[in-house]
Amino acid sequence: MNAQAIIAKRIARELRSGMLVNLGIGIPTMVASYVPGDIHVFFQSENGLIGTGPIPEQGMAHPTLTDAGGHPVTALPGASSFDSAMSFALIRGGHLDLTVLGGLQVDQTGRLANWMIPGKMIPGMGGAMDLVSGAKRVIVAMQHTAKGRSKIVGKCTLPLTSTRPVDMVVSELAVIIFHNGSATLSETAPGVSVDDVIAATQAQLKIPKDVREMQL
Amino acid sequence: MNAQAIIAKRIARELRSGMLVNLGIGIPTMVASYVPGDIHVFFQSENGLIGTGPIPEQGMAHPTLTDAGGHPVTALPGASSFDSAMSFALIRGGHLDLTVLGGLQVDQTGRLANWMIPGKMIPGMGGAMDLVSGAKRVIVAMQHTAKGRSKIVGKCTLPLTSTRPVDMVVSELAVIIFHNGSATLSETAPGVSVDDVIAATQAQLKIPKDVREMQL
Amino acid sequence: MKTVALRQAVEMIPDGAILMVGGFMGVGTPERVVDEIVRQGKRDLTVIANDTATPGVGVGKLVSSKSISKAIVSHIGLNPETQRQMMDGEMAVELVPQGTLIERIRAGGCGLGGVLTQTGVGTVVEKDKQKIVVKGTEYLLETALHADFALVHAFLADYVGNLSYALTARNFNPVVAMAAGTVIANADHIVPTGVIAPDHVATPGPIVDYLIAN
Amino acid sequence: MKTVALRQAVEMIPDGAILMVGGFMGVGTPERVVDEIVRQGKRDLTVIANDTATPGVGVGKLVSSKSISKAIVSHIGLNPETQRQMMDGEMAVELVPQGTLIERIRAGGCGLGGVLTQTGVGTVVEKDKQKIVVKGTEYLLETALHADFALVHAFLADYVGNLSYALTARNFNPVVAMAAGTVIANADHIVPTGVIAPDHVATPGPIVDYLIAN
Repeated sequence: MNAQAIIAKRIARELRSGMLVNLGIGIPTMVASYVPGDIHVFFQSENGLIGTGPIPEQGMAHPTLTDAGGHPVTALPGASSFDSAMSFALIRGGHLDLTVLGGLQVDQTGRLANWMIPGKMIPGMGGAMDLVSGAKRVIVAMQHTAKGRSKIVGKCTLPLTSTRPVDMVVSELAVIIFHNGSATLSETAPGVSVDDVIAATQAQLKIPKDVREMQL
Repeated sequence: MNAQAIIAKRIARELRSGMLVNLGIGIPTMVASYVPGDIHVFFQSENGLIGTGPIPEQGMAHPTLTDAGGHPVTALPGASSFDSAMSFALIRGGHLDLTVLGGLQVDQTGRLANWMIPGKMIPGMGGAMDLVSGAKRVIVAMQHTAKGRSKIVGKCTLPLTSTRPVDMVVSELAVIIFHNGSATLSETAPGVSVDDVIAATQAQLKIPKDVREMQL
Repeated sequence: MKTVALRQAVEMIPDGAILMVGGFMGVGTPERVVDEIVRQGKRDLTVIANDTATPGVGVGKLVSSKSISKAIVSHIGLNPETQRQMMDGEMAVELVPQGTLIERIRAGGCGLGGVLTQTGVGTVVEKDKQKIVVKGTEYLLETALHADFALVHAFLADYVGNLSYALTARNFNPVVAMAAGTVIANADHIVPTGVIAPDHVATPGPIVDYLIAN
Repeated sequence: MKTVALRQAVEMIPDGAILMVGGFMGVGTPERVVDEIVRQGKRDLTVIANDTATPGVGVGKLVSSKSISKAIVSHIGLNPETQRQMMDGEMAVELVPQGTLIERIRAGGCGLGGVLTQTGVGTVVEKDKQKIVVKGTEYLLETALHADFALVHAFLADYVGNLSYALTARNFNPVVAMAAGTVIANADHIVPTGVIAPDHVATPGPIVDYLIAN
């Protein structure tokens, strides 16, 4: 299994029936592919849809049914559509049970930076700041390192997305939980040791006695 | 013609095709009965309807199609319905071309009091404060006096509805226009002299040379 | 979303709860729920709604049964019993301009701390409120309202809790549905999932906690 | 509401105008209107929209034609030409969190001076903004946005200007329609008055100034 699949599969295990969930682009989108068959999750797309389904069959796409990237999707039975004010009312108002986003850096206290690299890449924050500030639970899906450097850092050097700490980071190496300003190693991926994670992580991690192996 | 009919008929002459208009309860509601046949006005009801029509035929009332008092109305072709947030977005946001309200007092500068008499009657302001603050044009429909006392006063003794001055008062005696903090007698009702109006009015009125007779 | 019996739904509401109730002069108020609140003898409720309707209608029933200790409403003029209880000090009434009331509720549901409005500036409504100047214009800061329960009435509900409303019975319903910890919905018709077109859903299913069974 | 030809509608827009444009990554953007703006060679526009789409799509066309001097948007990541013009100082870009952007536009359309949001507190977004504390929580005051023109795209329009939108093509459209001095609407289908049910109208006719004829 590649890194992205490990991350997406592990996050899918956090889903529960009835949850309203927003998935960001990239690895987060892949989470939808691993939803257990026995649960029903509502996926929100911030461009104005709850009940986003898979990519339409050949010839069945419609220009008014799209994901946040503008690409065709389907709507499942029970879907609802709405304007952007309502879409962000759902996000900012705490109605979203879970948001899964990509990350550039997460610091030791759980603060996320994921929307720009000054002087290099300024895509804009889109809905990320509202999602992190408003969702009940925030999970960051990202690879543990970039170009050999830890993305889980003592202090973010990139501009923050929000001062509200995220709840969990899932990487291809580990699950890290943030609580009361500190980071705890909760699980390691199959074949990865606690020492491997510590070595790959710049942030100070609390290591409990019972670090479990990630179930995938 | 009785006092109320004079007031309603005169105000109806202010209507123009395409206007979005909100009518308060009482005399203002009667304005709808005098809309000239050659114009099309959109009446808004603040409980969530544009395109309010007359009272339904016997047996055709529906509990979900009502005016702001909860009484059955009809919806004309081209009607639209919406929630209360949208209804007051239209009102507060300056989208209403005209609102016609009843009044308890209007002062010399055009300030209206129409929502309570301390210690006696406290119905609540309902939508009145938003209507007076937000509509493009505000006309007060009221009898000139109450128990022999002028309702057009030097200074309101009752709690204000808004500090935004109304544009016009139409009574059974006169049309008074408010502009730049002063009140001008614009028209007198048939059979009513300028002196009659001055005698019935506590507020200081500017009297131009060309006070016309109200066309009804 | 869970489907529950009327009695069970109302049993969840404790005395002293803060309720938001949909409806405008009783139109669009979940009468079944109101009746059951009266039957179960709830007390000391704070009710946030557009108005107190008339005696025997909508929120008016809760006034007559003396279930309400505080009402936050825009209009009480058509319910003499509300006026009496207010004058006699039996019930506290906070009168809020209608457009301000709906925005304060909306703000609560949308995660906004409040909104700036000119409505009420220079009137008794500005009492104890922060005034904020933006580009030379003075506004009142009107803060968000939240409730423990929202009681909403819809025209159609489906099996996942999607709600659609009819005409002037929509009014406060979709707005209060966003602003409460627990949302209890009653509908004229419960229809299979998929019957309500996505564009006609005004309250998405995940917002609704309990749908009252027929 | 007046019905006008496309060319005539766009001729009303002067160089230097502030435009709000519906659409989300081009979905729900009135492409005909955008094409005509490019054809007429408008310059120095301020564009308020969710994003600048991609080159050749929606607002992206206005970027490529160098019609825009300032963009107020939440996302430009999928349009390299926007990034280039911004980096080279050819176009000013104000990046606004998406939920804040839509609320600032809504505030403009609803007569609110602004709203309080926690989004952006403690980030670069709070720069030069008033901070307001309500019940111990710190919020940013985000002020209302207004435009000279709103360019909206609907699924259905009727002869009095009522508009209804389809699925994810709704997005910013009904919100920008409320916040501009002049509203120009384009629709996939113009249908006789009465065809759109009152409950399915998202933008009431009196809000629309010009409907572009087929």
